[in-house]
Amino acid sequence: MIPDYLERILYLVAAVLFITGLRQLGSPDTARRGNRISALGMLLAIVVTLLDQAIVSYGTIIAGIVVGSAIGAFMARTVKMTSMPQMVGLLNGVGGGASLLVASAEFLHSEERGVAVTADVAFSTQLGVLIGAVTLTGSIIAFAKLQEMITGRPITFSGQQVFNALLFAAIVGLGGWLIFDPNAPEWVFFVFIGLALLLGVMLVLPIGGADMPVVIALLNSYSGIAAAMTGFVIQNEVLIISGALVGSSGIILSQIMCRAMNRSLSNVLFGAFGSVVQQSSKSASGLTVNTTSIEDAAIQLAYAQNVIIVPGYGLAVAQAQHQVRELADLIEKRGGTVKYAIHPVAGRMPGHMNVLLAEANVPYDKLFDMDDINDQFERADVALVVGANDVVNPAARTDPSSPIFGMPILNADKAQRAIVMKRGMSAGFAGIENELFYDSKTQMLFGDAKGSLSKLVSEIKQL
Amino acid sequence: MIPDYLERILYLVAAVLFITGLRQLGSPDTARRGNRISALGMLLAIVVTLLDQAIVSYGTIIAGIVVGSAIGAFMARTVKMTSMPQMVGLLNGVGGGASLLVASAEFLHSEERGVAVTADVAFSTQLGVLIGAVTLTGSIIAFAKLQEMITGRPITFSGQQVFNALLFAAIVGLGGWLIFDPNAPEWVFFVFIGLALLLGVMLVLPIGGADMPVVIALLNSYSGIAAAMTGFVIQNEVLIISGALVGSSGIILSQIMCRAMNRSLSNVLFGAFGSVVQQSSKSASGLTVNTTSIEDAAIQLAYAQNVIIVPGYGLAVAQAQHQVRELADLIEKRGGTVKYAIHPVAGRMPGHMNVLLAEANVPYDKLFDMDDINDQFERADVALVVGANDVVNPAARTDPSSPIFGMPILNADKAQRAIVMKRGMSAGFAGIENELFYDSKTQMLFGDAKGSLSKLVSEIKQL
Amino acid sequence: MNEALVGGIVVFVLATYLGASLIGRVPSTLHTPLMSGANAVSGITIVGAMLVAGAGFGWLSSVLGFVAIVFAMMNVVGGYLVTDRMLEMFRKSPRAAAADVAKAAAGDDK
Amino acid sequence: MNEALVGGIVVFVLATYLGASLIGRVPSTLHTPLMSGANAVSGITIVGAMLVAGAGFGWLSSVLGFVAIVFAMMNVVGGYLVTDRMLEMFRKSPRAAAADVAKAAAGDDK
Ligand SMILES: NC(=O)c1ccc[n+]([C@@H]2O[C@H](COP(=O)([O-])OP(=O)(O)OC[C@H]3O[C@@H](n4cnc5c(N)ncnc54)[C@H](OP(=O)(O)O)[C@@H]3O)[C@@H](O)[C@H]2O)c1
Ligand SMILES: NC(=O)c1ccc[n+]([C@@H]2O[C@H](COP(=O)([O-])OP(=O)(O)OC[C@H]3O[C@@H](n4cnc5c(N)ncnc54)[C@H](OP(=O)(O)O)[C@@H]3O)[C@@H](O)[C@H]2O)c1
Repeated sequence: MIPDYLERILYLVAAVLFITGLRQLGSPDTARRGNRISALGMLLAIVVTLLDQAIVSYGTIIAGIVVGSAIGAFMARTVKMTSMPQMVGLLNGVGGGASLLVASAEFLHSEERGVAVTADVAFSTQLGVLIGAVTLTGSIIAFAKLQEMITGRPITFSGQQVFNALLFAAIVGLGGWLIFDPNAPEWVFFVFIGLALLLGVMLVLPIGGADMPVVIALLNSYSGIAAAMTGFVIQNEVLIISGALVGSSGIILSQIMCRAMNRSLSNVLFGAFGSVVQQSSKSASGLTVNTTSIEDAAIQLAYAQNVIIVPGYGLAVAQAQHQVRELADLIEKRGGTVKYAIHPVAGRMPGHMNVLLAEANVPYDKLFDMDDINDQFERADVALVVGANDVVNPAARTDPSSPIFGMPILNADKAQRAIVMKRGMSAGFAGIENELFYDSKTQMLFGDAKGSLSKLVSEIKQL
Repeated sequence: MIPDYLERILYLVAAVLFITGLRQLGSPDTARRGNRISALGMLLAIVVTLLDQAIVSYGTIIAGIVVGSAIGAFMARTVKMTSMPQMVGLLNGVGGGASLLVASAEFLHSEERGVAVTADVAFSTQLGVLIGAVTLTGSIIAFAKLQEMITGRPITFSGQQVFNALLFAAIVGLGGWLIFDPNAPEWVFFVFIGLALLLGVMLVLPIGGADMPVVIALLNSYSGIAAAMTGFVIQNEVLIISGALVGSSGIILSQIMCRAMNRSLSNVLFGAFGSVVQQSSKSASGLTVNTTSIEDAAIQLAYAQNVIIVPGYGLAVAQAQHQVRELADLIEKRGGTVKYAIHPVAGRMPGHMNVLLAEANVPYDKLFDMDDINDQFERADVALVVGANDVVNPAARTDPSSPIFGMPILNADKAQRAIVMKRGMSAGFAGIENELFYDSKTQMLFGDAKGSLSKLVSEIKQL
Repeated sequence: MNEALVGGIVVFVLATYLGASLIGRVPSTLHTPLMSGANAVSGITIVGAMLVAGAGFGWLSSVLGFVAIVFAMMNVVGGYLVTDRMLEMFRKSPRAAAADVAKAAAGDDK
Repeated sequence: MNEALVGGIVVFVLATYLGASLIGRVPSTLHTPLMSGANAVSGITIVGAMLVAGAGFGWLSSVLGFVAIVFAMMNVVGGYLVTDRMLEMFRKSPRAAAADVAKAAAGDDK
């Protein structure tokens, strides 16, 4: 109902809104506005499509939009902040699923009519199907791992690599058949889809749960490429542009995320294969730790002038964000100052600590980025390490053989004294020993972080 | 002779080479490689065009390429490093001229054949002609100003703004006529070109010579847009893409250049109009300067441990780069250390001081960027200011009413002692007083920089 | 290769480079919202889903199209809302904003 | 509006955004070479000049085309050579290069 050229121009406007939105999403001041600009672009694209001349029946469309929006809105409203990564993974998966369905529908429709498609359309179709399917099942596995519905550990079995290679070969073979033989029997297509879905599962299974944020960013990039391929199939520019945008920005983002953890993308994806289980180069034999009691720690904190709290993954596990805030308030009421030192990869997703502490209404201006606070540790009376481990491991600075060597860390070891709260002597995500715990200035306060913090609070109140 | 689709793909490859090249040009490590990658893209584009089916006669083309390349290569090889900006301006001008000619030829050719062009082609044609013409004459004026063939001062006359407005209105009117009336008489077109050429002159005349680098960056952006418009006329994608790339990156670059001088683009372009001549807020009345003699300065420099040399525009005027190096060598031979502090906008073009000192073979690792050296002035025995003025003016830090307030400056005033070499008490580019000269720690050494430096050298040699 | 395909490739390549250059130095706090915001954009496949579902291609296409619309719409609506919720948590404090201004004034041209 | 024009506009808009995002934080020493390198790219109008000069449109087009080729070729060859000469002067010293490496190692992810 609108002329073709106008439709293309309006789609271009939508694409420009996506571009502007994504750019603004990258900087803190404009991020929220950027997201809204991008949403506006999507709204425009949907409205323009509704006016497309090819659309003859609106019933299905409206119904689908209403149902999908309702489910999406419900999920977004009810999800817990700390479950964001799996939520994004799930949404990404259904997005890939949509591309899979669109490409399949196009394929089946042209089969039905018996028209022979050209090789390039067939190629885009099969690529769209393949990538869409991998995104769908891969994201579902990522979701399940993060939600702890299946184990977070890498799942490997002997012969896995051979199996994957065969699987991949079969997919390439069937895909080629479908592309070059327009008369290929229909079962080939369905087997192709089935194998593609299986591939998605196989690719994500051997990756550890903690790496899932990176995997999701990568799958996000895939779902963009799938959308772009669908765009080639139905010859729609806005799909191609937006899909390509997401495809490349997603890859860059997953690389940035890897770099923040001081790892490479291929190490994340394939690290589980053939990894000689890294022997931590420093072993703890012969060293002893100093432990402390609630009473003792309470006194130190109560009379400290400068306290820096270093939260880590353990804080999230213990869900002790409210207790930590209570303790900080108490110290401040007694005249001390409390700051939070946020490491970029503390926790299991970027921004994990920010989200967690924001949930407990910790004022945003008490949270300090690593670079802003690292110089201040020397002047801190106490560094209170709550469930953090790798992000305060001095081996990153000193031991070139350590797997985390080179990762910038928080200088908790430079503080006058460090109190470390954890349950036992288990290692953190990187699976290595931490010298900080054996340092003479360090005192270990063993126990679940939530429990210890509550006890500290009541102890200090009695002082 | 190559199929259409292959031509477009190869053009796309050329465009990708431009993109990669421009990106790499922005960072010091890869800049040179980037330039070569970009040149490779251009070569590819030219070769592909030679293979275009529309081309039937090669004689003119080969002749043109040979002549143009020879002139270009000769100019590039012989130009003096310090004349780079005007050289770039001139090259940019002829590029705009080429776009003007191509668009004109297309227009005249379709006139000749009597075919009616559609409004959009006519629009692109006239826009290409207009922007190409403005680029051509604007760049020539910029060249003349930098080469000091005409005065570097803003040239204004009363009624100039009215004249420009009328000129612009006439151009819009004639352009509209040409676009909407395919039977417009031919003289309209030629008058249109003439007025466009005049507009280029009028736009650049009122801009001061020192702002020419920014103007050239902006005209460079224009010539990109002109090329893109030509691309719309002859329906050639590589012209559109590359033109648009240059068009937008040029504007961004000129904004960055303005920001480094703490000014706005519109202030550069239109600042000469209606500017109440800025009264420097601090006047020098009642203050006196300390002067020093060659002998005295020589002794101070000879026995200094840490000397920081601050070169400025006066060094370029005096062409004293070799003398400055000789002096530095001498001080180093006597056991002192010498560093050069390079302000980003010292001189009259970005990188002016680097080019100048490189010409005298000053080792690159003695040149320090502002941020790297500013902390070291406090420890310097002598800051030797050679023909610099605005870039060491403390008013930028302290006096909010100063036109350069907010511009980061070199902390020459923090050194133990400052020796300032200039010819008299005239102001620098910004036209304002400089408190540094009246500072009790500052000693003025009046005279042409080249002369003073030579005398210092021979004096020190005798010590 | 036909016209439209080549045109599509040109656009695809340009958009790919553009996407890559959009993501520069992103503070790590924004990684998750950025990921989720980009994810919402990939829901653009809704356009394809609508065209398949509404074109009157028969019941099979309608069914597949309907499911595709539901999926894509979940992705779009859920994605944008989740991103917005996250960003709400990352409001800038006045302190940080002031620091940024100071940095910018100190000359951000290197 | 015809197909080709719309296609051209799409490509123009994408390339414009791409160009703007290519130029990020450029050290001021590189402003002049970057300007001059971009200037050389704008010599792409050589393609148009060749098409006009070589298409056998008659003497007027040939003459205009010839001059346009000369101009554009000056821009191209001169532009790239001048840029290269400038950059040759800005060779990185080992010291500066080392400093960069150190900076990168210290975590360039902010
Ligand atoms: N942020 C991201 O995006 C991201 C993504 C993937 C991977 N990573 C990786 O994750 C790691 C994050 O470092 P981190 O220092 O935050 O965490 P970490 O190194 O994984 O250590 C967490 C520590 O918390 C302790 N803990 C667990 N549950 C606890 C509880 N209920 N109460 C008290 N303590 C508890 C554990 O010791 P006990 O069992 O002895 O108590 C463990 O040592 C880095 O290696 C990073 O590379 C981060
Ligand atoms: N770099 C760029 O890209 C660029 C572009 C446009 C504008 N600008 C502006 O240019 C200015 C550059 O600052 P600057 O400190 O380098 O220079 P400046 O402020 O322009 O001062 C140059 C000084 O050199 C002295 N001088 C001139 N000839 C001399 C000679 N032969 N021997 C000794 N001294 C001589 C002059 O004083 P006497 O006459 O008393 O000797 C003058 O005060 C800034 O305001 C900047 O914004 C820079």
